Amino acid sequence: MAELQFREAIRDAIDEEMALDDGVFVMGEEVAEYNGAYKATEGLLDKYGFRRMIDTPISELGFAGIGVGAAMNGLRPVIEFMTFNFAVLAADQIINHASKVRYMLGGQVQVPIVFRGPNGSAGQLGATHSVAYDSMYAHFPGLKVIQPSEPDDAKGLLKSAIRDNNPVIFMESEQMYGLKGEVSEEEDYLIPIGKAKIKREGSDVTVVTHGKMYHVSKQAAAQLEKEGVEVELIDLRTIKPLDIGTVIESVKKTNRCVVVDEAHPFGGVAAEVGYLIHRDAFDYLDAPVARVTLPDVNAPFAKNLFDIWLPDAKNVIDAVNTVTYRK
Amino acid sequence: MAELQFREAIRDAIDEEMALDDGVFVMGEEVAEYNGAYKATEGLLDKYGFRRMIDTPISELGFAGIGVGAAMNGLRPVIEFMTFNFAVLAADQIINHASKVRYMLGGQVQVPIVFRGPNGSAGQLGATHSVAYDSMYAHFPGLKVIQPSEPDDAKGLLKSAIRDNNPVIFMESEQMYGLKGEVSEEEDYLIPIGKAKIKREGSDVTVVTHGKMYHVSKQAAAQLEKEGVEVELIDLRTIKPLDIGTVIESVKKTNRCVVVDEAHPFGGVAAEVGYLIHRDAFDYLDAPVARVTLPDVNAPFAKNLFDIWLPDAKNVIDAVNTVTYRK
Amino acid sequence: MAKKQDEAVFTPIGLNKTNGKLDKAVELPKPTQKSYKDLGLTKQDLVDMFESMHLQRRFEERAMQMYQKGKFGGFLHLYIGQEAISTGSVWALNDDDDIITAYRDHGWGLVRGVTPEAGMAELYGKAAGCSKGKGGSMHFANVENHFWGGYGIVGGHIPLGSGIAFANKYKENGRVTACYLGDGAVHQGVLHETMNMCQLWKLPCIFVVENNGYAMGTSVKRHSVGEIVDRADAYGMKKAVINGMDIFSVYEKMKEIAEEVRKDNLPWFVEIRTYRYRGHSMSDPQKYRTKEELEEYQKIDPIERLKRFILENKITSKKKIEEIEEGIENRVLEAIEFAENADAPEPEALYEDMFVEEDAVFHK
Amino acid sequence: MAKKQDEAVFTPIGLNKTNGKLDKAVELPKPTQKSYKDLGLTKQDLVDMFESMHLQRRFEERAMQMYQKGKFGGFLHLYIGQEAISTGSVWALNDDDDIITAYRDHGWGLVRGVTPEAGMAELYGKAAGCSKGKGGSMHFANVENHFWGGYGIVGGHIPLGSGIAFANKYKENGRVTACYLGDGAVHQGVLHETMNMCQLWKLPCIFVVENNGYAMGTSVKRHSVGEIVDRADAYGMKKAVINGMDIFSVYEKMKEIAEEVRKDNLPWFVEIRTYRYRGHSMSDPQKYRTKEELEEYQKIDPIERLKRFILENKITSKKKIEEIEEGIENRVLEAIEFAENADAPEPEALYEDMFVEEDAVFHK
Ligand SMILES: Cc1ncc(C[n+]2csc(CCOP(=O)(O)OP(=O)(O)O)c2C)c(N)n1
Ligand SMILES: Cc1ncc(C[n+]2csc(CCOP(=O)(O)OP(=O)(O)O)c2C)c(N)n1
Ligand SMILES: [Mg+2]
Ligand SMILES: [Mg+2]
Repeated sequence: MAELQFREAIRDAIDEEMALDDGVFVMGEEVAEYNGAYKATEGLLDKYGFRRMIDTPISELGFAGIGVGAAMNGLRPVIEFMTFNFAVLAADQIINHASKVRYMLGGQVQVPIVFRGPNGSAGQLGATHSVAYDSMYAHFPGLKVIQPSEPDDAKGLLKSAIRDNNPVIFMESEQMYGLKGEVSEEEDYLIPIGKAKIKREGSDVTVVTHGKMYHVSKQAAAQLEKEGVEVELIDLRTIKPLDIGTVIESVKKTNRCVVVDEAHPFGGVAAEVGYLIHRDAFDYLDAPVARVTLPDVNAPFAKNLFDIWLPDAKNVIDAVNTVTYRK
Repeated sequence: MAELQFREAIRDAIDEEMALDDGVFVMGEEVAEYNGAYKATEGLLDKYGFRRMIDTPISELGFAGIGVGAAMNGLRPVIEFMTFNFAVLAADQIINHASKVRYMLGGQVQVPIVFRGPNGSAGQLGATHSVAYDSMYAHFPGLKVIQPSEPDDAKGLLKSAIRDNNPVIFMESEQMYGLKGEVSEEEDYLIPIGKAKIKREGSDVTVVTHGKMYHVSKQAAAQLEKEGVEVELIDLRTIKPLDIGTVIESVKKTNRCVVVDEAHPFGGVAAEVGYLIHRDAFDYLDAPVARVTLPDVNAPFAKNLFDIWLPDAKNVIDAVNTVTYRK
Repeated sequence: MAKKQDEAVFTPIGLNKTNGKLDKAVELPKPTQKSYKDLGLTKQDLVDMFESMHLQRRFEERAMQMYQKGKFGGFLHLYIGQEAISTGSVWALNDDDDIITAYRDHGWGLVRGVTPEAGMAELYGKAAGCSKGKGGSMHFANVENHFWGGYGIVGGHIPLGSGIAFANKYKENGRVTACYLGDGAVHQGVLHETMNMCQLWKLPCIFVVENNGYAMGTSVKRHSVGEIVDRADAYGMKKAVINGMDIFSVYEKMKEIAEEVRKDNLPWFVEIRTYRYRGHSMSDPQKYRTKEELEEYQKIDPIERLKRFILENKITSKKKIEEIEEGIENRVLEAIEFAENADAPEPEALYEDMFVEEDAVFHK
Repeated sequence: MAKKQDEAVFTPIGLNKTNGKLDKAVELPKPTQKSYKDLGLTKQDLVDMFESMHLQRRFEERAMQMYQKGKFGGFLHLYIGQEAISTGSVWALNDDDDIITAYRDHGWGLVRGVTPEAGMAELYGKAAGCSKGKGGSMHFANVENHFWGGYGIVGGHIPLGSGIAFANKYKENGRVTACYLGDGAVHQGVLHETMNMCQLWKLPCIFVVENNGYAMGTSVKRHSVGEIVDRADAYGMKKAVINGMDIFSVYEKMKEIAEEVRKDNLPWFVEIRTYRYRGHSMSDPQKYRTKEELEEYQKIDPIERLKRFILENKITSKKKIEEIEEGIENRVLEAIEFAENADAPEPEALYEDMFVEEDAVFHK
């Protein structure tokens, strides 16, 4: 195991896949000469040159579409969005093209493309730079959606994503790029897409989460442990396909569940997971599933408002207290 | 009461609001000289002229944004998208601008705009012309989302939407434009946004639905009535703000619920409503809430596949049978 | 409410409100003066071109009849009147040059190897369709033959075309991509984004606007300012305007351009002027144009024009032409019969072609 | 893996890989030769302009210090070096002409009536901020004074600007809208869509590109083909290039253009060339440009240039200038003190300004 930053794990995954397959290339704003707005592609220009590391103009729709076309024609693009907030401009290429073209041409093409970049909030960046888009993409058929929480998962899942023959949305977090963690040194380390991971076993309550909220939930679990509550902590890692099986199994054991999600409530991952648990483990539940999400308001700039806005460990603990009828 | 087609109800609502307020204008592809791709704006050019009825180029992002800017500067635009599938190109203006600008400027502006047009599928139009986007817009704070099922609601709600000082998404259906129904002739007929409507009372099971799926559900309810099952049928009418109160009250009475939604399952309206019922009426439920949605695949063209793909009355009846443990 | 006399006007006023006094939708440039031999075409080429164009025409005329009889559903956008563009282009390009277009795609499919049977079956939504009945009229494709298909989101396929060109340059395989779009699609922002990148990155891509006078019911002059071809000037891109009612002109210029692109990797922006004979789709009452305008273009119909040329110049006999016409007639009728009798997709096909893996998991 | 010698290159190669041998980021056109009097400016105007520019500069220099001390969070994009554009434009436009810009907006706020206190409080996220602390650095606004704010989605405000112009024409109120955008924003498709509509519909809108040489770490030559101002040619739009380091040039041309737009409602596309002294935001190591390049522009700093002009031409005394400088220094320090001591928004503010109604319902 090597200790790596999240951004290094991302970089290594891309690097390894580029070394293995000449068809893999990286395209996006500031990815090459600037080494990535968040340095996730540092050193790759030096190593792979201008053919495979491509700085784009600020034309999200255009370069996303060029990526889809290149994927149809045999390449394996890794498209970086500086953040997924800007990918909204490219939504037509992701939702109407990448996810549909294979189907509507009756399987004549495949679209092995990865769209990656940070998702969700990153401190006081205001309303237009703070939104989590994972559930939006998960809503539409034809896309796989991944959002890991730790460097090891990031590496193994990104390598799988690049090697996948379907369009994959791979989401990171500005605030996690510096996060360090042990990363497997196994050669060609691949983690299968679509498998949740039980990060902590516990018998009292299941907490389901992913991405940055994993760390918030982990903090809450540590605090709850001190109070004698054993949390079973599940990191979904992949949102689509959703590994609801692992969640249901856990809930059948704990009979209580909280879903923690850095998105707005309406139709977010917490809604979907919450609904499915009720549907599939109805008779096992001792309390309705609680969700911890953002409120239904835009991201405010002011620090004090932002801190209220973003879910924290206390919100998770409160929710656990509710479903366990502790307080 | 007058019997009107859905499209006539839409037209009348716009007409009345244009007559009342010189700031109301209509902009979109083919809205003026062509009288609307689906004739929802028929006759309005003759009545209001070229200043207020504006044909646009095929530039969804651009004209949506021009609408938002015009709304900020004191007008009340009614922006028609030929379908909401094409509005994906305008998502940045809807999600990043219309819904956020008031908040991020600390209330210095208001954005009284309506984005309207057909949503969801309309027969064999293929993968890129068949998607329901109501839950996607409902996910993001700052937007109101309406999707009526009958001409009367269409008129009363569209008038309210145009008069609302906030951005409103108003969704229709190509397949419903010809639908006839009684429409109130009350002067200045307004239906408040955010109120569901109980369309049929019943004690055995609650069926929650909206838009085109209301008609499918109604058919199912008629069939079930023959079989002795009394459905309480709720048309949400407005998706956001969601009138979950009316739903919860009904479920507390019937103890069983099916949500019928013309969207894909992950994080759709059915997921949200399903989750909320479990959360808020957990102790009243005799069975988990079932949902009837599209499968998680793109719209196919072939008629036989399309017919399997789109929810029908039989799917609703099956779901009712499941939650009532009838079969 | 009375209109003010001097009220502001935004969109230019169209036919309905100007008593039919409107500029012509499109002005055709002069056709080429070169002889077919100078263009490097053989007699057989001309006959083959005629056959191809005639097939496209009859295929669609018959498809229209079947549609009107309710034999199949969905949209049906006819290419009738524009066949010189598909045919001239395909003859000008190499067989492995890549082509992509919008939803008005039947002609493109047929000229790039979609058989009438596979095409008609696609319209009917049958498993034997060129896209397995999954796409329908808007999504004909024959990827094996480098026809990447028709796309229904106006402008959506523009960056796909450039992405195909990108991959060709990346692989240095010498293939040229021709990306066809409508005059209406010119106003999608993605064209601007893509043209800047194409020119800056030197992608071997030809953007071809099939300016047929209208985007649905809106004439070019009402949706577009200036001349479409001048969009090229913003990027210093090479440009050309071509008479799309004359197949020789299309062939000549597209061939020149493709060869130049193959050499220097610099993109082109080409406007081919033509005319859409039929309504936008089958439900269009066409009140936005005059009969006279339509007739003017029908007088210079590209298929009739080539046929006349062939006969006048004795390229082949009248009899041979009649044989071809009859052959096509039969072929199309057979295609209809084929499509009618072909099997609908199996129900399982609903879940096929979503993902590459056969054991893909679907959310329930 | 070794790179091939002749491998395909897409994006033009930048500084790092060319041993610093790069074209200059932007070439400045000649400044105006007219005297300030010929331009219709008074001595007091010049002094006021200097005061405004100096305030913008010092406000940002101090804000930077506070940011580095960790006094507030978020992004901080500095306008330093570009102040002649905001100031010259505002002097050229009527007070009720509308202005909208991107996130590099502090200067624009200050010159359009955001007080240093309200501006600094906004940076600090305080309730007394010009946007109530809800927007922060990227979303300064003073709508009362027709400054519609700064926007963070690159290019997103372009159609907003045209929409404001649309409403002005609709209301026939004679107001002109000036929409400022960066060189990087030029490549968002929405510019193309909006320019076509603006020209076709004759909207009283001036698109002004503040070409400061870079979009983040990418020089103009690496993200844009040809000359930016030529984007106008695609639509036959009137165009101009202005020296943005000289306030007289900005004033002269923007005034001329605004008056023309007011008369004929025809839009303009203007490129004002300038230079961004600081990094893109506070975290930018700036390896993509040379110190020499920066210094070259600092030598022709627009504020120093005006100050020198004022002193050399005895527009006012050195003493008066020093008084102004000192006054501004104090004003900015007071603004900082104000911001530090100002109240954070009440927690309830989280739910305010989402909807116009105070009793709006939120989804839970
Ligand atoms: C993004 C988008 N907006 C609107 C439509 C609806 N629509 C389909 S075709 C069309 C007109 C296109 O005209 P043009 O590009 O000139 O092509 P033509 O039909 O003349 O071949 C419109 C508006 C669409 N399919 N996609
Ligand atoms: C749609 C979008 N894409 C990317 C970004 C990230 N981003 C912020 S500023 C910027 C560069 C903009 O450069 P330019 O338009 O020249 O303005 P300048 O910073 O020079 O004032 C980028 C890429 C963004 N905010 N929005
Ligand atoms: Mg056309
Ligand atoms: Mg710049």
